Amino acid sequence: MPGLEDLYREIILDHYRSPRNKGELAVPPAHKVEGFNPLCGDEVVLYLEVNADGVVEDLKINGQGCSISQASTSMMSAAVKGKPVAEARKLIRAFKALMSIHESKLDGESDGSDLAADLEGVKLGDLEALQGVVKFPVRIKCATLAWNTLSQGLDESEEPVISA
Amino acid sequence: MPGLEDLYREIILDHYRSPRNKGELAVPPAHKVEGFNPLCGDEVVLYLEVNADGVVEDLKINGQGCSISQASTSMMSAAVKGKPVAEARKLIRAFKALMSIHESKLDGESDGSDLAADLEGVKLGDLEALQGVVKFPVRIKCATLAWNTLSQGLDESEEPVISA
Amino acid sequence: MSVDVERIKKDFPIFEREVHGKRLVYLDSAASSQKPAVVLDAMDGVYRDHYANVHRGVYTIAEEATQAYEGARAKVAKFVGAPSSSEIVFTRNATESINLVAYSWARANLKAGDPIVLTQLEHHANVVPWHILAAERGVELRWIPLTADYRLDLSHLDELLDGAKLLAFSAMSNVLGTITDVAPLTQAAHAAGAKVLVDACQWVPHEPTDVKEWGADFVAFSAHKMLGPTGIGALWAPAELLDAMPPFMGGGDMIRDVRLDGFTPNDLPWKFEAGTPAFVEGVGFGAAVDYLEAIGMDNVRAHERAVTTYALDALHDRFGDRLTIYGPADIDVRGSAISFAFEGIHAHDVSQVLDEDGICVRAGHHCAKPLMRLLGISATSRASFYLYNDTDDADALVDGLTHVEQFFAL
Amino acid sequence: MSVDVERIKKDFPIFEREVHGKRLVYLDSAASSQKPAVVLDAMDGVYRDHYANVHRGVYTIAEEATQAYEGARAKVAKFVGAPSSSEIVFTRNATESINLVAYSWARANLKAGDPIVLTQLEHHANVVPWHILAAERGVELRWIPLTADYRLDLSHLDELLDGAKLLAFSAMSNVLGTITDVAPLTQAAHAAGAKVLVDACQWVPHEPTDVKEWGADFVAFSAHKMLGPTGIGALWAPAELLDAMPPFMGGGDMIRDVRLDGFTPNDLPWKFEAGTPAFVEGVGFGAAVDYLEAIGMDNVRAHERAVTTYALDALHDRFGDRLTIYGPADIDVRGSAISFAFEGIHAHDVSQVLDEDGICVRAGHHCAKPLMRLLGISATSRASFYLYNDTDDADALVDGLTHVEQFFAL
Ligand SMILES: Cc1ncc(COP(=O)(O)O)c(C=O)c1O
Ligand SMILES: Cc1ncc(COP(=O)(O)O)c(C=O)c1O
Repeated sequence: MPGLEDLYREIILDHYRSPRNKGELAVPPAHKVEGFNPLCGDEVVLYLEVNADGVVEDLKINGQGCSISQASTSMMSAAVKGKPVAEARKLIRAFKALMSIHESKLDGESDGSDLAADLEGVKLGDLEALQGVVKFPVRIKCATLAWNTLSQGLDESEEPVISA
Repeated sequence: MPGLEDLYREIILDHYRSPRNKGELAVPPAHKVEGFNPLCGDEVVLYLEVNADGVVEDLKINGQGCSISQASTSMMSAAVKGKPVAEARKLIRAFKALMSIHESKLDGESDGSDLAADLEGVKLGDLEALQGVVKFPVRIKCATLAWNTLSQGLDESEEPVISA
Repeated sequence: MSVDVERIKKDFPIFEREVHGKRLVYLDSAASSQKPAVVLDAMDGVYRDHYANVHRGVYTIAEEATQAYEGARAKVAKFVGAPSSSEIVFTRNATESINLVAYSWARANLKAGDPIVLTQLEHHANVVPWHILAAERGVELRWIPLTADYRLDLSHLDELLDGAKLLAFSAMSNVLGTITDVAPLTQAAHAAGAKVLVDACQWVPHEPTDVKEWGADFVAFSAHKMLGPTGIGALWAPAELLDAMPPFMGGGDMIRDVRLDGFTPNDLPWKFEAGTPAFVEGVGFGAAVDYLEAIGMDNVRAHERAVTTYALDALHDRFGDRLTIYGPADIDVRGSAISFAFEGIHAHDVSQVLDEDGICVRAGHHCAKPLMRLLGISATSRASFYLYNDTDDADALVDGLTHVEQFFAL
Repeated sequence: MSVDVERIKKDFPIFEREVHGKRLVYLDSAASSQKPAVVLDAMDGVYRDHYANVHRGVYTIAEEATQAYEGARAKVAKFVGAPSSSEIVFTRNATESINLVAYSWARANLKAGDPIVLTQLEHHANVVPWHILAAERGVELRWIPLTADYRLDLSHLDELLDGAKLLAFSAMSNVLGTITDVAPLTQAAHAAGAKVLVDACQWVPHEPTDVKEWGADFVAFSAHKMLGPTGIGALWAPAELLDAMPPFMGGGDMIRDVRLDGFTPNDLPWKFEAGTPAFVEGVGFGAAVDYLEAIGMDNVRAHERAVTTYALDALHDRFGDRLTIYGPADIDVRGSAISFAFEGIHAHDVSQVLDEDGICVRAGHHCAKPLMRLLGISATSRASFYLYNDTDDADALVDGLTHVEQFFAL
């Protein structure tokens, strides 16, 4: 029986109370992307600035939601800021692998072996504190929201810009 | 526990095997009307000739269906042919009262006291043999099909004719 | 007679279970209610002893199943004051009831530019079907706003209703608890020439209902919120209106005749029930209505008001302004759903910590995102009380919330 | 392993009951099947121990209910060979599954004059939704005729498919038992540029199913015909197709976001499940699939073929030409539904007299009036066999029919 302390590690509550990189960036040059959790209404807003070298030069976060979704957003921002897009994508895959080993079991679709490969050789650091979320399946979507939104934002940032 | 002999009285089987007034009439002057039981596919076709004096001068029956629906149609035709429309309508009400005391209880809508009034003073004769049907609720619609169709036919016969 | 909660709890098997070693404090009946054993036994009884497809069978068990189903329809009709059971269309849930109106009545009667008036406190069930219609047909959606005390702001009702073809609103908000006064709203809408749809999903389980007294045109509700099973809801509408509407879904049971070149629909209410109906659920719905009637809806209402008043007071006494309550303070205009929020502690986290104490409350937007946006929040916690809840449950909630505050204290 | 009917009957509580003092001989599974206790217990278990509304709750029992429901979806997906459980949309029944395709896919993709190809043996569920669409949109309905031995007459298939947008047909006729060969029909339709909908309502309960092998675009089926509860059915379609379709009904659970000015739909499969789903029924559906898989669908099929062959022979031996059987004689192209008629004794009367012997057979048009008209009859009797029937049941039928003949003899 998992306890609350598995879910609410100290580092998570710290990010929740003092989110890193909170704020906005001018759009453009930054790209703004929003993510919703349809089930609970959690909202993540990301401002992404990817420079010509393909590096996430700046990143600000906003939104509202539970401790898990907001802490995950904050931790994501700290982990991704200043990193090349390719590395950010690796992190996304690794983090989702961490979370989805459980989810995919629920779906009965995979035994998680592909996922293990995604995790290999990626240093998650503080992010591993979110692993306890896996024991609370409903909260997994809280933790992954920021990462799905980031993934969408990176895709959109890389699309050719069509001026209105 | 009602038995089959309650349902299949000899007179019913007789009408089923040798339906009275089977056939067709030329349309016009006759009016043709069809009735369906949506649940089982029973079909009643009536040809009605109501004369200027408001009398059902001629009536032929056709269709296909179970012994109850076909016997009821045959018995109806014998009872109604040659009768004034007003009397036919009284018979319809009386017959439906006989059947629907049970049906309305199912619906929880009436205690059947109005229905008793409809039955009063009307001689059903042979038609009373159909009373056993009431103990087999699914079959009630078989018995009433001919009468509902007659009712519709009389309504339509009395409407002003619009020539095409 | 007052409601004897201790005895009632014994009728509901789920209260024998524990969560995390604690007794179950179920405060989420606004999402879905628990079921008494009589409802489960009624359904089990059909499956074990009288099961066969309905309406089309001549043999004994088919007839038994049909009578059980149609008998249940008559019970539900009586429970809400419908003049005839042919006016009760069984659907999957209140959501389908509303969609039925949108697909059948509205598509046959509304054209581009026709206004539909909704309120800002509607559940998504009474918003999205109209969005879909608006996208398809270009009808115009108008919104009745709210007052500062979480009630409908009717100060511009006449303008909103001007030219409107439909007024659709909830009789009781699942978020705020707000009761909207159906009869006068209905009169105003009718005077303006609009039809009226009442989303009675939160009302019918908790208050005596008389659809004729309301005078509305469509009333939607769900069995699962009123002690009945999942998988069945109802739409009431007067027979003349249902008769004039085209069918919604096509298939078996809703037809009188089918030819290669067309079909003729069946009589009411079957015209709107395509395919094998959820007839075992229908029987459960009937049993739920029997159970509620035995207790008496006046008693249910009185009991809920007492417990809700107690809970509101206890929350205020313990937490004061640290806890915001979203909904009317006046017990006479609210039901038993209490939405609340702590500053700085998200609803999800509140619910998670309460769960450790065996307490079930809902957290989120409660399928009312337009309302949440209006309130400027993304989520609330919601405790909702029903006939099986008592002041002990309210006390447990208040104590649980103290644990929440302690857990998230800096 | 062969099917041990004696043991299986013990799993189904209804076989403990008698009708008119006779053992129950249930031969109406094509209308709806009986339920094993494990299915009833699975549902009862949710209601008694794990009941709360799904998808939106953070607390323990809500999570348990959600996992049970979504776990059941995964089982159903696996049972029919769906690559992902997100491709299984739960509906009320097969009828709603087909209507969903008609309302969502067809209305978004078809225009006046577009041909839809059906067959003359379709159930009303696969006829009336297209009639409704034809009346609304002016699509053209074309009909594949039947051969003298009750099979699809494909001699003009290419012409019929020319320009067609959809081919919709039953994998197994509920009246004739006829099996239609899905994969080649699907290939022909795809080659002509048409999508394919398979009404698999009679197939999935009786034969191993692999939707990918079929290659069809939509597959519809109902739980209640395959040992599951009423109130739930399924639509399978590939994710890309479902993704491209607009939502059908609007409401809670099917949205990602709702604003005053519009909404964004949810992910698959929930995009098509508006409102509180029949999730307890979902769990029952999952348990039914578990039960069937434990026995093995190959075994179910083999058993049914054996019993059906026995019954066909016994009927022929006893009644010869006095009894007309409507359906293929070849056991390899037919399922276990046997439609028959005596000259001069109506199907209703047959069923009524059989009921006295405890024998349940269906009588009527079996929701296939176009087919009945084609056959030139208004009703048949239909005996249908399932895994819990054996040759004793077939013998009982034959003896019962002798009583029928005697009763109506002049
Ligand atoms: C071939 C066929 N299609 C569709 C249906 C409709 O199934 P349901 O009533 O469960 O929607 C049936 C069942 O009667 C059937 O036999
Ligand atoms: C006010 C209101 N309307 C509609 C609904 C939808 O009910 P269902 O999900 O049973 O269709 C609900 C329940 O969540 C509700 O509270």
